[in-house]
Amino acid sequence: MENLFTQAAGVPLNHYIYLSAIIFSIGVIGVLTRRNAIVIFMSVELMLNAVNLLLTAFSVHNNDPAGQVFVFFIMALAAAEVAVGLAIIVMVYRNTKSVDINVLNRLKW
Amino acid sequence: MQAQSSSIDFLPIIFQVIVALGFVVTTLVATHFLGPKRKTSDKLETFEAGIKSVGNARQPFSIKYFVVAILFVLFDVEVIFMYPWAVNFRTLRMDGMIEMFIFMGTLLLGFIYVIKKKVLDWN
Amino acid sequence: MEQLLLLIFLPLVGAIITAFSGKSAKIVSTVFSVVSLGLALVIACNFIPNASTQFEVNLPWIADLGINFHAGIDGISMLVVLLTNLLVPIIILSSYNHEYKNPAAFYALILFMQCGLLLVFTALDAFLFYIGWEAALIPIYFICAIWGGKDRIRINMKFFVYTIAGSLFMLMGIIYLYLQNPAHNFDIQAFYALNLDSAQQGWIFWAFFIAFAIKMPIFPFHTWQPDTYTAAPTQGTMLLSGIMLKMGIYGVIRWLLPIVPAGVHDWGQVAIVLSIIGIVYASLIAFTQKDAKRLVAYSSIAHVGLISAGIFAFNQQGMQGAMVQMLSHGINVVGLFFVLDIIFSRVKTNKIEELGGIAKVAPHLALTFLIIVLGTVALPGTNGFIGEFLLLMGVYNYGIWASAIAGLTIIFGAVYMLRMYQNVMLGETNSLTITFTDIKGTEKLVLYTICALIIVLGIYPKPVLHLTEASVQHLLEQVNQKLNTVN
Amino acid sequence: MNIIITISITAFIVLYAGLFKANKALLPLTVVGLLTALGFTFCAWNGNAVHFGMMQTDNFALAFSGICIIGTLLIFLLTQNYFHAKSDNIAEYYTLILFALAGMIMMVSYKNMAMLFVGLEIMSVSLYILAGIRKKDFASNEASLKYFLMGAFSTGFLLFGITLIYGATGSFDLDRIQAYLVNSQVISPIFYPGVILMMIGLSFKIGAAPFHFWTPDVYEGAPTLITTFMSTVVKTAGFAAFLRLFAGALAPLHDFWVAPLMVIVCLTLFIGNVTALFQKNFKRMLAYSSISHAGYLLFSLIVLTKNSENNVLVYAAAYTFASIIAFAVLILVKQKTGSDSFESFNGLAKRNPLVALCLTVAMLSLAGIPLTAGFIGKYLMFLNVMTEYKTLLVAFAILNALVGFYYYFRVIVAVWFKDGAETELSAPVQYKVVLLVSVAITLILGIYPAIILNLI
Amino acid sequence: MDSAFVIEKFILVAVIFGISLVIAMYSTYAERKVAAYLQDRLGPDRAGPFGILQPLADGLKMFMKEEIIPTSSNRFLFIAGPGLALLCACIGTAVIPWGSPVLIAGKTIPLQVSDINVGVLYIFGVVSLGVYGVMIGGWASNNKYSLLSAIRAASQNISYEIAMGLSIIALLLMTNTLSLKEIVDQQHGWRWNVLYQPLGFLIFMVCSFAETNRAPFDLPECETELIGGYHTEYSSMKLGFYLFAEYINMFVSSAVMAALYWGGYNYPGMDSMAVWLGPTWAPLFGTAVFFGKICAFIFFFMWVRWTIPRFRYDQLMNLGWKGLIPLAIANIIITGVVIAIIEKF
Repeated sequence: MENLFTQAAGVPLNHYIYLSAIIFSIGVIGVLTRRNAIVIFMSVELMLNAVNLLLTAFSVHNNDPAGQVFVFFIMALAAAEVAVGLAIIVMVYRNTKSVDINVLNRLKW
Repeated sequence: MQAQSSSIDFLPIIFQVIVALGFVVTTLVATHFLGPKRKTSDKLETFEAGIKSVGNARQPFSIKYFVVAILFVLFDVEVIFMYPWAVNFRTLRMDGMIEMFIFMGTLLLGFIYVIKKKVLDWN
Repeated sequence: MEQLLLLIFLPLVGAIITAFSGKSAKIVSTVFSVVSLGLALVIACNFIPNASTQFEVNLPWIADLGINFHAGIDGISMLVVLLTNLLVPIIILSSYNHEYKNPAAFYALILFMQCGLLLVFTALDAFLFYIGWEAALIPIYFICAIWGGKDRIRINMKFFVYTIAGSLFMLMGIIYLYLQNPAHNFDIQAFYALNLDSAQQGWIFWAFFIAFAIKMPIFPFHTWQPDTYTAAPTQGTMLLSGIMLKMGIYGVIRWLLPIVPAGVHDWGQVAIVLSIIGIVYASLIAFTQKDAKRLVAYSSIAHVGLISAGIFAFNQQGMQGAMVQMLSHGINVVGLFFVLDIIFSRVKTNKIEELGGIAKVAPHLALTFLIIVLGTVALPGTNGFIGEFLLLMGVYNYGIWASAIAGLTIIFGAVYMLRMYQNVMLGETNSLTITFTDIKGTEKLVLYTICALIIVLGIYPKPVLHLTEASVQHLLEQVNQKLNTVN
Repeated sequence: MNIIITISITAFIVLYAGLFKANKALLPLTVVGLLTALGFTFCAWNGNAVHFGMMQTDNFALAFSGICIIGTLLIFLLTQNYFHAKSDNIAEYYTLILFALAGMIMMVSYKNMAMLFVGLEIMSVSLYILAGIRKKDFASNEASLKYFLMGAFSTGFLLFGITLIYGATGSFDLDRIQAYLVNSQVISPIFYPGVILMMIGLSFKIGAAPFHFWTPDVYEGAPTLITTFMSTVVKTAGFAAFLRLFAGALAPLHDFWVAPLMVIVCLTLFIGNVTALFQKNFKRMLAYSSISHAGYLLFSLIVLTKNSENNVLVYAAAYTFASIIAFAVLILVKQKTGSDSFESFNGLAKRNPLVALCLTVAMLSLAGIPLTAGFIGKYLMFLNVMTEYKTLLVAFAILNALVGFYYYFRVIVAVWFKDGAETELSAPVQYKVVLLVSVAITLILGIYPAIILNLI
Repeated sequence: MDSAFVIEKFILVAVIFGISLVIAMYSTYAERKVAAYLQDRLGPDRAGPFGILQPLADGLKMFMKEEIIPTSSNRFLFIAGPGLALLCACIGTAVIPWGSPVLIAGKTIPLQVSDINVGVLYIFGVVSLGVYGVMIGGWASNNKYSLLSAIRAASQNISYEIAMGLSIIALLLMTNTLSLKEIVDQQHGWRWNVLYQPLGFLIFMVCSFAETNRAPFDLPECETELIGGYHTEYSSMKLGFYLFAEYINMFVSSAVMAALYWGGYNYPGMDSMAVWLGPTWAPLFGTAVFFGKICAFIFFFMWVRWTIPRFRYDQLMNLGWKGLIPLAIANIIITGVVIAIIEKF
């Protein structure tokens, strides 16, 4: 019990870094391996959230609010990206009836 | 100004989540075993006002809903900038207020644009 | 100094005016080129034939990068400047029997190129030299590619990439020198004063040498040349062979030798060997050519090979020979190409076998052509003789084997040139040449001018030798002195 | 600060003008706004003001802002009838371009990495939309989606990099990061991956190999005018951002990041040039050429001297204006012939000599022929790297430049030496203005570069 | 000490959880009774006296019903939907301060699961999550009506969430804290926020109605158009979960409204009461007052439901976007300016 308590009180910074790195990597792998535009997009969001988590951790660790403010910016701009991105995906879907990026080969890679 | 919350403060919330989750799962499992099981194919079809259902329900729906969703994402996220300002309103004083009013003005410009573009007209 | 600026930029002004003069471009450009020639002669008259640099201009241009508009004329420059300004009106006049489409652009490009060439020949700032070097290239590219013959695009691309490749490496060398120069400028005197070790000199030698060798061209960098000469319009070929080729030679004399004497010392032998291989090789190839234009092109490689061998032999005779030969070769080769052009314009072929007996129907042409051919094969009494004699002497001083090979080849050259003359001009007329009309008007003017120059220079070369002597001597001393301090 | 405010306000005014159907007033309003912004840029010269610790309008920022604004202005002049035929949301396009410009100004003048991120995103998000403004056109859709996915992906890298650097230094401020690098005895191990990640993220944005693969598709698929914008002004801003970070704050760590940068540069040069050689489509060729120019631009960072930044400025200016010419001609030709292959340029010299001449100057400048701005740019790059006598690298770049000649001259060949349709190709007045202004700038910078050499 | 803390918290959680379940259960009963009274009928009266055992009977029925999962649905999401809905509803109560700390067996126990400094945000977060349950359920059913209803629910919820978020900002300008506990404590005695923020409260309340899908904003469930709404396909306890979640949400909303605007456990004269009742019973009395307020709100919810007709969808969206959002922003500006004037910035 006490163990749990102390652990909850002070998770070392390294763990945050590892966790974020893992989440970030999952996002990267998702982007690289998935073929569905929406899933790719979600993977990107995962990457951003890994960043947010880490920034917050650093911010608390350094006792500097700038990091958390940065998180706000990331969230706001990620939202803008979401808005635009989803609109683009819908636009593509309406033309192709698919969100698989494999159909995006009219222009060769 | 106000007390910093540490991770300990969130521990009880986790307790509550555990309790709620336990309740939900237990109940779901329990009803699964308690109820009678007499399945017929008619029963397992989707019910659409007694008419035979046609095609998959997961079709594209009106873009209006979609636009609302996008607008929500934008506006809701912009609102989060106001929370820190509101909490620190008395510390930031006049400067903060003017800046936030400019921010809100910009937001309003976008809002008026959206309305003018008749995005939010439902017919 | 105003005179020099005027000299350099008059053709540019001419080019701009010509570009907008429409149908009368031919006349306008002739006027400008003749005025330029006059100006060059005035400057030559005011030139005091000693080792000093005269009419010097030194204006800041891009001060932050240590680049100045620094130009001046010494004996060597004077010679090539004269050559340029002499040949350009001749070349323009020689185009009178052609009706080029879009003449304004054509003549404007020629004048523009003249400006670039004059920059090259007068620049005393390495950067300016480089700019002129490239500025001369662009117009000739367009001249050849727009008004050229068949397959011109591919051939010109090859030519262009070849030359620009060379010049980019030269640029690298220039940058290197600039960085080595504590004053951080491109001034030629500062470059002369640099003390580089032999490894540095070695690679800078190659960076420069390849650029110059491509331009001249020296074996094995010559492969662009015959194709380009053939595919280019005659005026383009004349510009290339008559003037542009001298850029390479001039570059070697002005920039390569004094800056990296140790490099020349270490690698000059290679250059000579390459030159001599070039002479032999080009002569052999020329011998087998069926197309007169290609034959002349290869003979040009042979001649240039000799010039470069004379320069790298690095003695007074060789150098002076190179000077004279630059001038003579320019005149001769222009003459040769003009004659071939006249023939081509009449009978639409330059194939040696298909021609013959032209002398009977066109005696004036035959006579002038003979004089030019004799000049080319260096018959005593023609301008070619003086140059080749001095060059062979210079090479002889360097090594007897070299001069033996080179000399033999020159004789060999006489054989194929004369054989070509014989096949083209003499013998019986055939169905193609029977209707041949003799030269007239500007053709006559140009060819007689060339012949006159050939003979005058052959009999009385003194002014040319006198013009360059002091400068050449100064150069040799300078280099030898520097070489001694390095070793 | 004034500059950004002016541009943003202009954007809003234009947006609302469009809302109230004042389509005729859009272009004049935009031009006035941009000229005002340009005026502010000049006024702020040598001011070196720091705004709230977030942005610094030093001469570096102002010079790049100036280029971006002028470039955008020229591109706006090209919009004549470009959007009108296709859509009725013209004001939105104007606004988006202006917003993108505002983002770029932030990118070139940031002092705090938050502003880098915000600027980058404002720019990118606008561009995602602009790339896809042809809603029914599949290529445009695809370009938009690809650009978006890649852009968002790269933003992730950039952010993770920023985060790690923040974790190590405890600040987003460039000066403090630099101070950290200079002062601290031991640099935190998370700093290094941060630098690499940021480099990757920014390389994506500027289209440097091996993170370039989206570039050709996006450039080809997007409407040509937007491609013009993306490959010129946007790219310039991207480089300025790159430079501000690496040549500024991270300069003390140069030894560490120069190795990966060198790999990026070499790959970029090689891939960009060699692939450009095989293109049959002019637009796509320009896309690859823009990749190769990214390589040259990064070249300046391999050796950091006090002139590195200015060199990039010169190169970017040269590249921007030459590319604007190329794209403007492309738009004209495409409107006439409906194709953007090399063949459609055949015989352009006969159809419109003026346009052909401008295009030739642009190609010469892009190829780096003396007396054009492109040469000065390349020269400065080589000079810069030569200061540490990295001759092999310069030789490599020279070989690539030679490859470049081939494909740029293919255009010249098509324009001048090939016969094509004899139909007249008339250029509207605005196009003529843009072409002549750009040509003038290209030549002036080529002949007398002293005016721009000491700007920063 | 630590284990004591954990046990204490678990007990508190269990008690609050139990209370909220009971209140939710009896809300269903109350709903029918209220409806009956308003419509002048009796309502449930068979199970136990006054039908008081009716909720238990209902619950039992739900438990014993057959569980149907349509073949064309997505099985996992079909189950997860209602589970998520209920879960989100249940965890909302964690940050609500039920009363001031109470002295029990010589130990001061705060009547709040956790006083975190982002309490308001937590509530918003949890409430927003609720829409997932609806959306997932509607989508998983693979029924056009369900899906349409779920989409409607989602757009309605998100539309009103903006106005809700904005309305609370005006309150935060005054309180300068996000901790619910502190907000409640600031309303000591009579200084309830509703007196200073009537407009804000009105907006907040309207939004609460919309968030909980209660009439007149119950479009997702309007039977005449959409059969049963997003839970058309649901049966047995999973249907129960959805219904239950709605009542718990109502309870949480009422509690939040009472806490934010109506003083929570504060009441006039509480200081003298504290002296009179002592440290154990005074807080408990406050809690009772709080529950009284909550019940009043729940009643209000029901009252409205059975009095006001349902909106049309366009009316609903217009109200949310064009009515409440500008109003909320105006409220913020007014509040800000007034505070600035009063406190002489």
